[in-house]
Amino acid sequence: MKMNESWTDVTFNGRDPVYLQVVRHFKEQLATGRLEAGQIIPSRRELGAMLKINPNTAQKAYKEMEEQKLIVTEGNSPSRITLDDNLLRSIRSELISDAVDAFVVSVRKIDVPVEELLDIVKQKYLESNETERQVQEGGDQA
Amino acid sequence: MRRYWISIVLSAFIVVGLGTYYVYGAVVDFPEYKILKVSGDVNEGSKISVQGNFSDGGGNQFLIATAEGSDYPSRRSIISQIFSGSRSWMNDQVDIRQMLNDHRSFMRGKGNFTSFYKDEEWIIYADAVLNNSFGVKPEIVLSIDTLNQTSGVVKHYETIVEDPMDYSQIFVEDVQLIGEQIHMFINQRSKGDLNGSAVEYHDYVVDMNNGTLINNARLTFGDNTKDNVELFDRSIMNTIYSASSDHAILIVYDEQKRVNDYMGIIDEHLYSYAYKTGVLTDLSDTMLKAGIDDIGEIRLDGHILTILNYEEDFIKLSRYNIDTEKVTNEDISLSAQQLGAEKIIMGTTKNNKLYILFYKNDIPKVAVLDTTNGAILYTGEVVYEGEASESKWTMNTEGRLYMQIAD
Amino acid sequence: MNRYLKLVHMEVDRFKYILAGLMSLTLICQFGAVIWWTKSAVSNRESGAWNNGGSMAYSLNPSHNGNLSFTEVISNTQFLFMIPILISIGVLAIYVFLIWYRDWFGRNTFIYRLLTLPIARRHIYFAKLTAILLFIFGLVSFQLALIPVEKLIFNLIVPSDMRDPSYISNSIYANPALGMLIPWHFDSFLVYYVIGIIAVLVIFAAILIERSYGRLGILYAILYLGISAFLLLFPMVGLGLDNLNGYLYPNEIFAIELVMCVAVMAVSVWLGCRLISKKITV
Amino acid sequence: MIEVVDIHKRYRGRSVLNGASFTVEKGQITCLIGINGAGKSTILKAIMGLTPLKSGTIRIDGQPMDKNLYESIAFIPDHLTMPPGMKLSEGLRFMQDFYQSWNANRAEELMKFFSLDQTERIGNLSRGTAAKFNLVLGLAQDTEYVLMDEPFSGIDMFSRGLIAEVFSSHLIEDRGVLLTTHEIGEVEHLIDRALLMKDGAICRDFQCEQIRSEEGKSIVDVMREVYQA
Repeated sequence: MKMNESWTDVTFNGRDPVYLQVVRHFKEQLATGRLEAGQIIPSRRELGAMLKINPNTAQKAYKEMEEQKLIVTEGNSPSRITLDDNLLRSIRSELISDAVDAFVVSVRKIDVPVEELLDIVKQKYLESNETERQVQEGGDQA
Repeated sequence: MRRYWISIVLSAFIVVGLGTYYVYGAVVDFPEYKILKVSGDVNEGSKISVQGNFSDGGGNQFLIATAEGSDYPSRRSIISQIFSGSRSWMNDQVDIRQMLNDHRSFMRGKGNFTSFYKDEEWIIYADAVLNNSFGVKPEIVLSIDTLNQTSGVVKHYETIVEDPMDYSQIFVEDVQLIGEQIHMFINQRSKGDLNGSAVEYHDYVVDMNNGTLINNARLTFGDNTKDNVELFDRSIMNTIYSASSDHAILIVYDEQKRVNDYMGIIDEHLYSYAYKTGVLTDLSDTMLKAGIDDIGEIRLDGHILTILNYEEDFIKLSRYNIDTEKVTNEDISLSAQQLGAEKIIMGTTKNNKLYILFYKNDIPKVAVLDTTNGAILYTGEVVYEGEASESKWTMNTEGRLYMQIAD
Repeated sequence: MNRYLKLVHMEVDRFKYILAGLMSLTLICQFGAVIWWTKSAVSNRESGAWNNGGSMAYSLNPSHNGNLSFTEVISNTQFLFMIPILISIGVLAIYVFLIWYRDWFGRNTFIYRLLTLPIARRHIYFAKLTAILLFIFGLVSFQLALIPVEKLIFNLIVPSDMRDPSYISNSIYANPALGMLIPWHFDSFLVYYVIGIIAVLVIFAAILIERSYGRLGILYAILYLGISAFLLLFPMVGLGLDNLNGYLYPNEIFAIELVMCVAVMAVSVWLGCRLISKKITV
Repeated sequence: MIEVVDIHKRYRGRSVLNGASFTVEKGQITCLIGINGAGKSTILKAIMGLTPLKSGTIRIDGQPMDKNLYESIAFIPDHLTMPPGMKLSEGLRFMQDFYQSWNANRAEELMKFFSLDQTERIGNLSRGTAAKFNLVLGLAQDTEYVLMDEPFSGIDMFSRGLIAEVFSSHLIEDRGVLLTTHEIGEVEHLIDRALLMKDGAICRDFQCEQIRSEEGKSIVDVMREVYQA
């Protein structure tokens, strides 16, 4: 499965429940398009093995995602990502807003004029994209 | 299964190995010697057992040959060696064996077979114990048990006799019952080595009804006055210790004082002690008159003294009546040639029979004679029974040969 | 195949090299002794050295006609014969302890596995016991089997005209050690080896006591050994077996001794099984 | 379910277990956490009937320990328990001989997974390899429960990875697993339930996800509370 490499190097923190961290990881994958709508996702056993978590936790994570309609399972056929675009889109915006909220909270402490702030953000963001691309090309050549 | 071969092989090996050895090997594989009749009545030979050695290069094996076959004591079961082996001297006495069977509880803890007396009515066990425990004035304890065979009543008495000369050893030689008086013929030795140690023979007379000491007679014999002469004594009691007998026999040697070793006998005396009268008579002269010049092997049956002398080339038997002070019948005297023997090994008498063990061309032979008339009742020889290939074996005649007569 | 037998096999398998070693040691020593002594004896005779009083070994035997018998070989090579026997006895005696302790000590403690096998634990006890007996009797019957072979070797070396026939069982008795090992009388055989087995059982019980009660266990174990030894020896020495005025008759003493043996045996087995299934600790 | 009820044990005069009580559910990985010498291993031994208790009861699916239960509960101590003389193949053979619950195919599978050499002698195994073979012996039995004593102690990190993988595989699934550790590290995200031992008793007993979501604490946080208090 092509997705593996992006999965095996997940690191969890000890404080948040592991299954929630798994769900979050899924959402990130979706938002960044590494997972597409309708794509078949690994069985919970495979997932457990890939993430080095025990099957019960994987099970819990899948249950959570099913409740959030993030994944669907018809009968015995393997679970797949939902085809519901609105939901997928909402995930993306949810992730973004979460991140921005956190950012805003921290930056508020030093009140910077919005324009200045936006410039800095824009600049930094582009730089980080640039470095990421180079890293990937380097990886491809190797 | 093949994985387990090693264990299977090992077990099979054990079963086969030990099995064959103990089922066949050990049982059959031994030389069998037998006493075979040559002439006369077979039954006469049935009591004889010849003891000798069997050797096939390794150390000698002690073996006993009888008319039935041969027995190797060293090969007896360890159990019988340890348990029936111990105190066997008791069972060797036919009279004691009988008492052990009949009166198990009375015989318990009574092991000194010279202390027994038995007649139709009474069994008496009279033992003497020296009590010289520290601090106590030394004393002799005469402990007497009586069993009335008809009533089954058992009585026990203890009588204390003070011990003037501090005896180191005390030994009951014989016990007799005369009327209602128990005679204990006791040998007492004072401390000190053989020569230089004082010896006394006592006849303690005890009332069998209350255990009181009636009389303590010390026997006096020989004379110690002669210097550079020492007295050595030995006592002869009735062949069957528990049987009643009127006499006890004492033999006393006047021996030249030992400087560092045996210097030779100067004179020897034979006394008979009569329990009834308490008289000690010196028989030496009368016996000489009767033609008995040498007291070799001597035994007492009632009032008959049997004197047996033998060398490699002759054997001579005399019977002397203490009461009449005469020999009862003609001496029996045989030479090796008359026996057809290369060498006479030993002779012994039992119930009026004279048994002789001798050998000719390396084959042990035995003969049985009637002591009353000297008639030869039986002759036999010890032969090897086995495969002819190994028939070269005889009982090893270099080793000591010995003969025992069962009762 | 029954699991108890599998355990027995496993124990045998773990000892096989030592067993083989002991057997080959015995074989080498004894064959060597027989060949060496016989050859030298034969050459002695051929050179005629012996009848002018050469080697003293023969002059010991009074009735010697110059011929050789196998029994004579055995009685003149006692030391070399005894060495392997004594070594074997020593090794087995040590292994009576090791067969248990080797499972506790060392990097891999096999006892964990043994005790968690889905079988009654007494099987472990009896398997080890059976193994020890197999080793003992294996060595004994090996020794037994060697003797005829040694006699054969003797016959091959000595020309028949210089040979005296001899009895295997008498040859065995020419060496006290062999006589003890393979007594001529089956009763004696039973007595010797039953005593041996009782000793093994008592030691097993002592070991399991020590294994069950930690440091205090050592004390208990020694105590148990002492008591057992006393019970077994007392009737023989304490009841005046050969004291002529002894109160008990020999056959009564024998009965008591028998009872003692049975009692000690039974208690040891019972204790061993109970400890290993209830009290043992790893 | 394994029930441990108020067990006490004294060893060399000091009390190792002092009224410990807990249960191990099927289908869960329960971790017994405690500093060295807290009596973790003793509890496992006690459950396996390898050491007698002063008092207290242990029941497996409602019944006391007995020989047949060894078919349904596997023990993986912190060291190998096979004679050094044996080859690995002989070791497997031995298990096959004595356990009906032995699953030869799975054993094969595991041997491959850990890439172990059948012909090797047990005595010559390196520590890590030994630990792997130890896991094979324990996990190749079709048992309801598995007890593991310090499965990660003294194992090189690569082996650790493999072993951790085993925990998140079907080999563990649906079984009741009880493992002990003194360093929570590797297992933090593997275990469902944690039992914290102190003074020979269980002082905390919690579901890990629960404590995370409800109190936002990691297992390590709880350990700090317990052991540094």
